Amino acid sequence: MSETGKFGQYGGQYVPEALMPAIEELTDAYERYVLDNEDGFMDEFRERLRDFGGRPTPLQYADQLSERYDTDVYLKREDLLHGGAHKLNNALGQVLLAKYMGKDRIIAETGAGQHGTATAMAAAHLDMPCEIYMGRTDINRQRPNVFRMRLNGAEVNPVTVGRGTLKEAISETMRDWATTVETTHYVIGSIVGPDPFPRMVRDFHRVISDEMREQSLDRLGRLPDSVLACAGGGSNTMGAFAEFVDDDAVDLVAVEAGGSSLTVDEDEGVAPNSATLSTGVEGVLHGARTKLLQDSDGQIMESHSVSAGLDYAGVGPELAYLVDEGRVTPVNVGDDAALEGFHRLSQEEGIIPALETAHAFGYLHENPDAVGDVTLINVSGRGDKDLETVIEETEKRDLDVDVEMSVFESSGGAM
Amino acid sequence: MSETGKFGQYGGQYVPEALMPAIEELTDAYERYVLDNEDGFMDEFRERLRDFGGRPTPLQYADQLSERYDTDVYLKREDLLHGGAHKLNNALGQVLLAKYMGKDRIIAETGAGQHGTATAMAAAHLDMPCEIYMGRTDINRQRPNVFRMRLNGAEVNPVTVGRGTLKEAISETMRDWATTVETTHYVIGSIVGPDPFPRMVRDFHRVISDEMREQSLDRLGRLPDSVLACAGGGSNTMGAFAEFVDDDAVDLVAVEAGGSSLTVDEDEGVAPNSATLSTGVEGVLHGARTKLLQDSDGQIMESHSVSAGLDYAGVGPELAYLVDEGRVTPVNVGDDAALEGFHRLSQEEGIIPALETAHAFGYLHENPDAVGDVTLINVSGRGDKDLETVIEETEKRDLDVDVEMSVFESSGGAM
Amino acid sequence: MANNPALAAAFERDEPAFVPYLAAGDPDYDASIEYVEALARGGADVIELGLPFSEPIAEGTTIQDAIVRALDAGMTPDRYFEFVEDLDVDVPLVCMTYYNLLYQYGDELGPRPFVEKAADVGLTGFVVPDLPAEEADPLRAACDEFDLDLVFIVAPTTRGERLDRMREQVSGYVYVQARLGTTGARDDVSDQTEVSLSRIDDWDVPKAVGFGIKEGDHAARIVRAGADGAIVGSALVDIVAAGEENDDPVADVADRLETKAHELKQGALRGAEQRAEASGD
Amino acid sequence: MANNPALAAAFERDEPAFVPYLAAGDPDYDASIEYVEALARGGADVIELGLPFSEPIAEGTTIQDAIVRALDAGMTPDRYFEFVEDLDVDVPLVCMTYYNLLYQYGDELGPRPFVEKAADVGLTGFVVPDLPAEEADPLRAACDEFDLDLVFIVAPTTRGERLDRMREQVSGYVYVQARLGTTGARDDVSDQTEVSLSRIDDWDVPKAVGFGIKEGDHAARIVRAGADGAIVGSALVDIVAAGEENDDPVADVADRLETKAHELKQGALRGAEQRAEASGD
Ligand SMILES: Cc1ncc(COP(=O)(O)O)c(C=O)c1O
Ligand SMILES: Cc1ncc(COP(=O)(O)O)c(C=O)c1O
Repeated sequence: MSETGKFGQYGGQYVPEALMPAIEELTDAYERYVLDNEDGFMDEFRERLRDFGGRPTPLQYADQLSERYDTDVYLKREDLLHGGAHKLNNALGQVLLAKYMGKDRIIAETGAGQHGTATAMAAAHLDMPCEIYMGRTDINRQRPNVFRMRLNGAEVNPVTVGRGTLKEAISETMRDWATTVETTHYVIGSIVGPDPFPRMVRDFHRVISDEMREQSLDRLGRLPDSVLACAGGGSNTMGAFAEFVDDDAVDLVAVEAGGSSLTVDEDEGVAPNSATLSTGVEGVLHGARTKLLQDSDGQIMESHSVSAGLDYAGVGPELAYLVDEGRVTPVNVGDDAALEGFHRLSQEEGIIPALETAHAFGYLHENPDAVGDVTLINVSGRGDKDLETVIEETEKRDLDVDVEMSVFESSGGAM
Repeated sequence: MSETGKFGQYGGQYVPEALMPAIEELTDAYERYVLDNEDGFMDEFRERLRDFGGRPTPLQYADQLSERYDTDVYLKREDLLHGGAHKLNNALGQVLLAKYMGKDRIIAETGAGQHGTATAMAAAHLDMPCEIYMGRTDINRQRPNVFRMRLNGAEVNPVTVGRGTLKEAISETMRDWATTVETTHYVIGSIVGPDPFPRMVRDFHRVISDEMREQSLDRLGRLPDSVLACAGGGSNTMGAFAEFVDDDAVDLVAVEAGGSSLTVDEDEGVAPNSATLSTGVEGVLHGARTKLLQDSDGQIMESHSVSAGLDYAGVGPELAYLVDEGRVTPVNVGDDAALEGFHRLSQEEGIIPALETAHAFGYLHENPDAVGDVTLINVSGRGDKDLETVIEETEKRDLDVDVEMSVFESSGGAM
Repeated sequence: MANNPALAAAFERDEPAFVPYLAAGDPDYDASIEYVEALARGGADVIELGLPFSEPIAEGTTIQDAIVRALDAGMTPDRYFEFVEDLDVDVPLVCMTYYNLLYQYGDELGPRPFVEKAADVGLTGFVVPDLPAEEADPLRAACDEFDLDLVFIVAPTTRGERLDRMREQVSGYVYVQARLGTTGARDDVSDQTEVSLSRIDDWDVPKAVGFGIKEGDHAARIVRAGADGAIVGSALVDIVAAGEENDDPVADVADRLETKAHELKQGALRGAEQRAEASGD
Repeated sequence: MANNPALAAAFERDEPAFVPYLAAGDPDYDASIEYVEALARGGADVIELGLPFSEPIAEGTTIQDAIVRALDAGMTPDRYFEFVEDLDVDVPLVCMTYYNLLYQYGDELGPRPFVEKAADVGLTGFVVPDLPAEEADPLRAACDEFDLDLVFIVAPTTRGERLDRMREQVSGYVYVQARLGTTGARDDVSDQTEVSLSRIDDWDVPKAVGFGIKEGDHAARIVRAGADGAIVGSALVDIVAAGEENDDPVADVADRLETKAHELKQGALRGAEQRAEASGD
């Protein structure tokens, strides 16, 4: 494996031998098509991102938040990308790459269904058969996304093992890949997994910070003091950070899900958060060495977050490395503050963000003085998928933001 | 009233006297701010459309459809606009105008909830209190949109009169306006209503054809042979047509909802379609003279379409005029063909369109030879709002497109 | 200015006119006949008789509901004309409706066939709340042809040029809207009435004030403020609605309407006396 | 090449080795002890004893389910070592698990503490399906230090340089994967076996073939094709799972496992005879 597949001690390729040839083939394709633009791959990718995906996405000045926090807050509007989240950058890149590689079948895992829908859209767009593995539990709680995948012509394969959520779906997709590796490409959904995935997924998302940096220089004549992005696996995060990594004066803040608590229940094997960068321990999962939420034996713990897309026990190895290097600051925000961030952005800016994204606004609210004079926040996705969850979770809580919930409860009646 | 408020015999200002001063004030504001860019209104509007709305939207080549129909099909991606439909162009324009006029309250009607959500978003973005009138029936069948409006901080006022749908909501909003006209602006949702609304709403949506025309010239070095857009009230339609009206060689095709049948049930006062341009008779409704679905007495009929956003008994007076002039060709497509169009675009292009939009693809499918060598289709919105309806309506039918519905039915079980 | 002599006569008497409104056919044809006749017995000088339209954008909830009831019971323009013929009342009737019904009637588009028929059955004029003076030429012409009047509504917000245009077009009487908003009975009558009346002081048509008049005292007040007549709708429709809701005998409801009409007419008369006294000082 | 004499001895006998797999602690600690011992009685030459990891990405459904059962019943690395000590068997045990468990064990990160402990309790080597040769240096070093072996899996897709790297690292035996895909009993054994074996013909470690061996005849076939041993997992786990599902007495399930082991061992022996005959031609 080429040394570029490691980020310090993180990364690598911890996969079954049967997959190694596919990984090597992919590495080769990545280097040729993505890094060297062979056959004009990157040109076609950029063109399709523009025409099909809707790039560039705007960098918007947030009037209300800027006033509230007395700092210039700019929003990178990845929520406007086709499908409603940054996810398409990666899904489109990988499905197109699979096509260049001569593969004729796409598989992917999905948790909340965001990566699955993005992959299904990209596969339909590029006329590739597509199967999505999704935990049975997730299927039941994310029906609209299941519908969207099916409408785009993708098969949705339920995974019933274990708790039936994201990590089981990843394992299951790897199993499918191990069997079908000659004809099939596995479109992984974040900057995780064995090399070259973390590098490659980052490079497909790099366009986010590419645009942000240019928009910032064009519009403000300067770079921001900080860039904020939520972090689950970390793909929107590295997408938003990549081009700023060498700009030492720009603070890069990865906002993880603090969930309901940072305290772990070892007996139950449950971490009631997904704050992998802040609290995780180095280990090996899903093909890479990285920080993990695990018990002292090394068994992976159930993570938790009110936002399904952050609910993962691992994190991209590159982020783990950048955190250790001190280049990226990991912070975390609990469920309550994320919900408040969700309502605040909805009410004050007219943008209903994904619950994942909302964590970044929770952080801004709690630390308005920490972000400098100009901060760019990556709005990684829109919240249409989260309406039911938000209503349910808001009802349970006494939030520090004015939301009149009664109207929802009774909307069949006296609203 | 200035003569520009009429389109031939159509248009005008048929409103209660109490509203006339507001209409005159609005006409004045429209002429100064929109037509003459006073105080840089249009500059600010365009900037906000870009940064908040996500303009320009792409013009995308549709690989699969082009091949299938052996003609170059390009998609104008208004579905990528913030909120998921063209509606924001108008909502943002009017709320901003209200602000320039010194109004401090926004009201609007909504049917399917698309205009309501766009208005709520624009009002939140511009920090204006906002109330949306929505029929009780529509509230119950469009819950996600009700949630979105509420999350954006808008009040949603149920209208219980009559059938509790769009036309009752329009009447009710006019009533509110008649009482509050001095402080309140009524953001009407299509190119309907008394002058200056039809002109003004068209001008806010004109950016669609502005971009289409430029993109077409830039990319293809020529104008298209035809432009297709669905037509309910007709705002996305005139938005997509406006800049092409003087290009005589470009066919402009307005695709209406043929519903389940073009035959009217006079006794029940029901037209099982919304094909106003094709079958309507001149009359006066909601402030304007235009074509209407009405019985021989002049009572307005209940219209019908599988897509809530086309389900309206009137149509913009300008479209009525352009149809009479022979400049716009009215066609219609039934519920079944629209559903098939929906599935086809979802499966083949990876774009789940609004059911309204799907009518244009239904027409393309039925008349691939009528659109010339290059056709531009306005994808007026995305279909996330329509998932439940589509699943329900598809199940009832034996469609001419391969949709495996069983997986939806049993998704809680053996899927 | 007036075309129709009967309508003119109603305002030429030396007392303020009481002008009640009901929707024809609410809650059904037969009962509605009784109710309108009861208003006449109670002292109506002119009756505004609503022809229900499916989209009554200028009405409040009370009258909207009345319109729905009447439509559900089968009211149509043709039935409306029969209704007018069947009525046994001795006061001029003014047709209150929306423009689309006038526009669609008969074999050709435009208001003329409707106006011709209206004249035929003995109606004396029109109030069309969604027809501003700017759009009224064809209806004005037809009214002139058949000697009917065309009443316009002056709103509190009507000023300047708009007033002039209306003044040119109006005939029969002018309907002065006492406050902003749609029809609906309120508890007080706005002070705007006096201001509004002063703006049209020199028009040579009778001025009837409506919107929110509910009791005799309200009527008295607006007449004292200078009105030539008091228009009352929702307060009467409320009685019909309550009767319908409680399944009361038609005769009882008719009695209540007559009593209410009497109260309102007496109020108007009281107002006139007070005004005379005041100007006598 | 081998570090561990016991493991080496198991392949040095003049007959093909039968190498069964079970997950330690499936369905519970005590039953699992009985089952592993039954395999030994049935003729196992080496036993691959699974240490359950929460994310077994290389396993098929059958073994995944076994792992879930074992974890639910409380299996942990420390319990696993006790388990090995409690076992009364006379065949070398190879630990099959995922790298993270090796990596986390003990006070420092890295595989050394685990390997030390494994040597201590008498394990003879490791199969780590998610640890390719490229990442194996630390584990290789620890194995060398404690005289344990490190088995690698050669897949049908493994070629060229990858083979060379593995050849350098492997010891004890090489696990030849009979087909693509994850573990799981199939009805036939792929022809790929012969091709795969020919690629590593000249390696000086025993070649054991696994993936999809279910019956004595399968074992015979792969031994005939040149294998030095037959690895069988899912077919045995299936017996455990069925016993668990039907609530069968542990002794009955153990008998069935012993019988099955016997069948498989006999199959392997039969294959060896057939091969000898064939080469004798
Ligand atoms: C909108 C959105 N943001 C963020 C995430 C988290 O993923 P990542 O950390 O890879 O960006 C998700 C995952 O589903 C998402 O949907
Ligand atoms: C996506 C979409 N397209 C079209 C329409 C129809 O409106 P119009 O004809 O004014 O464009 C609607 C109305 O809700 C809509 O939501």
